[in-house]
Amino acid sequence: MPKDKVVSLEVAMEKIHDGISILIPGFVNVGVPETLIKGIIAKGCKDLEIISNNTSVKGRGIGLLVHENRIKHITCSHIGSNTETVEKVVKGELSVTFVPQGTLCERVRAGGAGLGGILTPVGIGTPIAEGKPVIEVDGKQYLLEKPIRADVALIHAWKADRMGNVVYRRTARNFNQVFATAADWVIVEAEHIVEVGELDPDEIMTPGALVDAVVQAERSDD
Amino acid sequence: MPKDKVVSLEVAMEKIHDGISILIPGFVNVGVPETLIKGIIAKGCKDLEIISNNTSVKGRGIGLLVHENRIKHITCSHIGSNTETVEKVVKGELSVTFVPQGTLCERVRAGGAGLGGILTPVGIGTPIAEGKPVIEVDGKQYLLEKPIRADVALIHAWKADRMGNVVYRRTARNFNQVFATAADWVIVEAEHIVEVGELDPDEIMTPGALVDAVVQAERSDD
Amino acid sequence: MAQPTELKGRDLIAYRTARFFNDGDVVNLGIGMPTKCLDYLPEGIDVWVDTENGAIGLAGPPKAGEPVDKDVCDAAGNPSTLRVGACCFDSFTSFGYIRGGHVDISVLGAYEVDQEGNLANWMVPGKTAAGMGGAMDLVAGAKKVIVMTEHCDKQGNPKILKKCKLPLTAAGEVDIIVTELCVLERTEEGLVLKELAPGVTVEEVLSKTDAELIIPEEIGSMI
Amino acid sequence: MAQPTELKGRDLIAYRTARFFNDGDVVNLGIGMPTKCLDYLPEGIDVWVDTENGAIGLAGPPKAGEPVDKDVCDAAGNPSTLRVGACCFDSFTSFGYIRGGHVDISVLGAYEVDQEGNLANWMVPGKTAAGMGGAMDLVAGAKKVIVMTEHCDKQGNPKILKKCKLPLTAAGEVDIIVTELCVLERTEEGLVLKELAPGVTVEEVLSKTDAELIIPEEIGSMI
Repeated sequence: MPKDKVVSLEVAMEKIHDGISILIPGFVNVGVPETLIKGIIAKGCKDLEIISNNTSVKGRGIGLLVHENRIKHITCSHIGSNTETVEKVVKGELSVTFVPQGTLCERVRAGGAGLGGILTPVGIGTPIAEGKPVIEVDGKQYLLEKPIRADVALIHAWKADRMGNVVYRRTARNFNQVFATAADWVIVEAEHIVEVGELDPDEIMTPGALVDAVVQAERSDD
Repeated sequence: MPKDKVVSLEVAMEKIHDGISILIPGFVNVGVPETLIKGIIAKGCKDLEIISNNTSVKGRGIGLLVHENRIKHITCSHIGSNTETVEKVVKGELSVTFVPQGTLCERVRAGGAGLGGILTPVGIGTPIAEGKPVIEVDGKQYLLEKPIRADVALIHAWKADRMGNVVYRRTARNFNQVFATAADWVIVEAEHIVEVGELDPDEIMTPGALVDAVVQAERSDD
Repeated sequence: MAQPTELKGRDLIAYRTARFFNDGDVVNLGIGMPTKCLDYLPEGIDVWVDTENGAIGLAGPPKAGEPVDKDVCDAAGNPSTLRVGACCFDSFTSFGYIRGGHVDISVLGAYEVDQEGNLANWMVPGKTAAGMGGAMDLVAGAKKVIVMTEHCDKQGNPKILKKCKLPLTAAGEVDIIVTELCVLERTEEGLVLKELAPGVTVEEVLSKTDAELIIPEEIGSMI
Repeated sequence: MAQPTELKGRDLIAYRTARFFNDGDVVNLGIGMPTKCLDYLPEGIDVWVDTENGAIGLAGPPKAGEPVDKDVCDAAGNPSTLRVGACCFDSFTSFGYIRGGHVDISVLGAYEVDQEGNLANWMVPGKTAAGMGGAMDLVAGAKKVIVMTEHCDKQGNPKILKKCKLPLTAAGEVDIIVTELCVLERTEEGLVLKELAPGVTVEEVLSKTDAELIIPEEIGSMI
């Protein structure tokens, strides 16, 4: 019998502690695991190392962690959509490392796929290259960018079955699929929780084998 | 209006010439673009550089190219399922380079995704490592394996729409999805050709933008 | 649509840029001015709009009254729609396509661009801290990179330089620059003045450009 | 099922190996003997069978009369089926999971295995030219690697060596060796004789093993 991984939000927060690293997907407000983020806020965890693409917008999603000063350091590609994040970064209240968006995806995938890093042409000749090894392959230069993994990944699913098989929808898939591969503990919030067998094997985008807990996401269509 | 890329098998062979390199997916007999391979046989092309996982079984799929001596060199992970290939390799009649299966996937994906190669732990301490650069990252050794691209990729789809959006089925997806990203010309054979709009945006596994021609695959369920 | 000859400023830039598109091209249009190109597509030219957050076939914001799909957004995070034939994928796959040259044309704005094809459009030290988002990947990866920009900044200073001063987005990747005054093409020899806007002279372009320009005997018209 | 105490040879090896599985584990079973483990799963232990060609949740060959799905095969290319809850993915993703440690246990056969955890199971120079398939990735990537093998080859020569002579599949990755005589565990100090088959003595194991073994005071039973 497949394990039933559906738990309450409180139980799902068991592995979230001060100071851990967390992969949080989402592009601005789309595909962000907002229910789980609210769980972190409620639990009171702080000093978090966040890896995400951006910080949603002010007052939403990852922006809640920014607003409540729960983040010690953030690795991301863009914060421009959240005025509060920009403000805190400019004032020196929030430490940020910018990574090109495609490189961010590749580094996390390398972390989840057992690779030693990636060799990318992106960033050669820019400030992003500073301090990083440059490897020449067939006469062309590539940056060696290291893998990224985290203690926990928070995932926003459209549908998940009780054993954690996941389907994403439209551009809400974004970073969810890769982030789910690169953490020691993977928590999924799903808009719709279904029984095992209701999902077609070909529509599943993240295997239940990678998922540790499933939580009902708040249903909101705003 | 989306371009209609559906053509006859003969027209689809226009870019196939003696001596070109071809990516051919499939795992033993599953997901092999057998209709397109028969098109190559019929056209008479030879001295081909093949990149594939294996060579199907004797008399089927890629095995047809082996049997007819159309292959100058093959890069693959396994030929054990085809006794004729093993025989020709042992006799020195067919030149082969073995690549670990996961490394093969990564190298082709790197070729299709603009990376300079991959850094993998697979093969360290084995004959596969001979002559390849070893890169140390955080105290661990990785092989630098170079990208692979080809002139043409032959793809076997379950469904394709007229503009080349593709859906694969079950384990027949195997190498098709990645091989479709790494060639200058991509030909798809589909068991079912459907109208544009019949496929859901989330079920499409290879975007039509990557595909140059679509051919009706022979329908066989053996 | 206005007659092309009446177009000015950003409209003229968008009109001319759209004429670099080929039928069937996958184009990625940066936030802001680049999206304007879709208003000026030539007849018979159908392009597929790539969005870095995971789709080919974006069709623009929902029309008034059309339902908003909370799961479809553009690269600015704003609600968008998909056209028939569109497909979705994850960000990792998306940037694989972008870096792998599966995006035919990337159109972006610039803070500065220079005669070596360098582009700076993501950071002004001490002023902005937005981050590069997907810009570095797009400029490094797309088959052709077109920069759309006003020829000078708001203070009237040239934006097309001998050498960029701001932190680069990518080195040596810009192929074409379209401004309200002219079209410049980067060649092995340097930046070539290919076309002029109606009524604009070579002298005017030179006076507003810091970069060295190659002036061919024949110069075309942007319209 | 036979009583465990009656099991011999490959059945005994499979029985014992299956007792290394934990409920919910993702296991990859090499072609041949390793697939036999499924016949001996302990009660209450449900494992998810990974197949390198793109699925988690393989359920074995179709039963007599069951329709054959031409699109579902196992790692040998033979027709297989999917269990409820299974999912499919492409080979690139599959080996990402394998290399990334998402496969809990990889079970494989061996030509040779040695006290440093080296494994040779893909090539006998001058004899075979099959290729390594996915074996190198599996051995390097899985969280735990279990080698199932007869203790000696058909000529009676030890297969568990001080140092492998054949070309390696992977270096230093083997965690456990299960034979019809014993269970060996690789530790920092070397190969430890953990368990013996019923009626087998330490002396018999030592006489049939080339590798140096650490013999602890207490040795368990394989059954």
